[in-house]
Amino acid sequence: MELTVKLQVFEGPLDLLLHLLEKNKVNIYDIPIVEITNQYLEYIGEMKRQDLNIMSEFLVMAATLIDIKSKMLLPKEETEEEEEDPRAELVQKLLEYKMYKCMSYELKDRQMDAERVLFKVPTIPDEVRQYEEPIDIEELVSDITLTKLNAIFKSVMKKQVDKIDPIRSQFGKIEKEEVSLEERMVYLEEYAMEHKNFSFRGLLEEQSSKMEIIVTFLAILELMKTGKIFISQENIFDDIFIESRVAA
Amino acid sequence: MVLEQQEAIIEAVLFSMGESVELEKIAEVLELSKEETKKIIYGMMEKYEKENRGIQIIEIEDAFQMCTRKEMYEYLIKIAKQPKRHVLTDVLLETLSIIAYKQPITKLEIEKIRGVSCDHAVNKLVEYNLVCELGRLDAPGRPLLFGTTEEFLRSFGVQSLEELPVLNAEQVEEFKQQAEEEMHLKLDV
Amino acid sequence: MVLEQQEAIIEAVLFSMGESVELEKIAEVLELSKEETKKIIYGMMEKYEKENRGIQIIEIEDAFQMCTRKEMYEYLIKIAKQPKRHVLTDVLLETLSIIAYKQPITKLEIEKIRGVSCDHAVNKLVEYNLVCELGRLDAPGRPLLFGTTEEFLRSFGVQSLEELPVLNAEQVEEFKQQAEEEMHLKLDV
Repeated sequence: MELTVKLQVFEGPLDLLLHLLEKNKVNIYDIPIVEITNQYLEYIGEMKRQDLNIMSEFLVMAATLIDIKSKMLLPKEETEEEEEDPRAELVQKLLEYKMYKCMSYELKDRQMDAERVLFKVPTIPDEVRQYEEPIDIEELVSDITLTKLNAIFKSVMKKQVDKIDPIRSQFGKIEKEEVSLEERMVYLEEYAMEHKNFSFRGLLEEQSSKMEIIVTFLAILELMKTGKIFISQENIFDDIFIESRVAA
Repeated sequence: MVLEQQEAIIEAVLFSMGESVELEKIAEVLELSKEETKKIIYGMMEKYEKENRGIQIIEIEDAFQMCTRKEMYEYLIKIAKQPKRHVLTDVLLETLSIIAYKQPITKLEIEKIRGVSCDHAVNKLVEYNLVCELGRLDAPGRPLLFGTTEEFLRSFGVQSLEELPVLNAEQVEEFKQQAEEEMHLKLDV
Repeated sequence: MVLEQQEAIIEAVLFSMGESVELEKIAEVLELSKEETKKIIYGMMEKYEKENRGIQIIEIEDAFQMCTRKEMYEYLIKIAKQPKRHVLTDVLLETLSIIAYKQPITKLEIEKIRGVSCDHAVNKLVEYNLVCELGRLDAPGRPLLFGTTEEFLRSFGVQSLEELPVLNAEQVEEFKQQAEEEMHLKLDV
């Protein structure tokens, strides 16, 4: 029994919640919130390996459930007004979702039935086809001007800008590492032989991408380990001086 | 023009077009009013039915289309290629039923009901031509509005949106009763 | 199986196939001999003829096909001649504007901008000859590139694409600012 629950895939937090209510045979209007919340959390605990995007949706519901749970545990304030059940909103959501879920089964049945009907591709006789009138572009375009088209384009582009996630859009792209450590080490060794003494910052001025800087730094550490270069720094955050230990 | 000839014309038109033909167009060909034309077509539908013919005429919104009868399926499948139909997952069906009942609707509203993002589902439904854009909502961000297509009606065997099973307060009541019964069962045990 | 049902099956088969179907295949579906099947079809041909139906069955070598009667052509032409109400819907206009300003562009890129599948819209625009294929992008999957046609330039009264009003970096910046302001507004509430 437990195994099937584990393997079952739920379409979303509401789907999972409905499943738990059914499994526990409880009334949607009187959710035993403590019990259901525990079961819900237990389930999503087992979902760890799921996609984070999907997971976050389940976590929102978990937070809602815990919020309701804590509200219900708090002693009720002695007020004249009748307090609303903290579960009311969730109940409404569940009911609505359940209705559409129910309708989707109905649709599925109808589709299976309708599938048994076959249609026919148009077979318009050649004599008739010749009379098919071409599309009149002038009429089609009629009152649409270039200015209007431009306005439409602007509004579409604006919509796209609206949609950009302010946080994720800052992430930038992950690009394939273009410089390998080996290449850098060879380059650096030659550079060191040529320059003898040089500063780390000076070296970095030539590097363009962050990746290149990182790989160069790694190459320096590597060469230092093998004793090919010696580095010194007076104070933290100061420039690093590199000295070649390889005889020219 | 006698009825027999009018019926022959309608039959020929629906046969050769294959697709759904608007009532208005058929009426124009017959040089009759839409009401008169509709009456003739309804008469034909009845006749086809009574004669147990292999083909039938179906009504989709304000259009008519000719297709085979369901009962013929098992024979047809021996010879005809089954048209490629898209398999609708539960997610797609749920999303589709929300759109069908609440159209025109935005993605955001669908997400509110399902509690999960619906981007992928809506895009797939648009791709399958079961759902289409109906324009934009006059609200901040001007979000797209979605609704069902004629193809939706056809592939679910629904004549018009009004024909969809009703979803109302009574049904919610029914769910409630079911839930209560379930509870009583539990108490009885 | 009674004759009525056999006839219905043949009707459904010929209808749904559209093209000519070999006698042998029809016989197989009915589980009858070729001779018996032929006899039934001949009977149907006679009946269609006698009833002055809009469709008929014709024999082509050892195959049969359903088609409209010649007398019906003038009415079919009437249907074909009826002006189709082609309209540029909001969806089509938005897609067209994106293609006009961002060409050459792939369907995927259009979808990224609009957030929904654009297959249908692009196909319609191609059908209307406002948009055409420009070749393929040298990228995985070698997707098709789309751009506007000469017909597009002509009907919008543009000499060349350079004449299209440009959307520049400044404007994009402006949109960004507007979007940010809207966001702040929301946060303030």
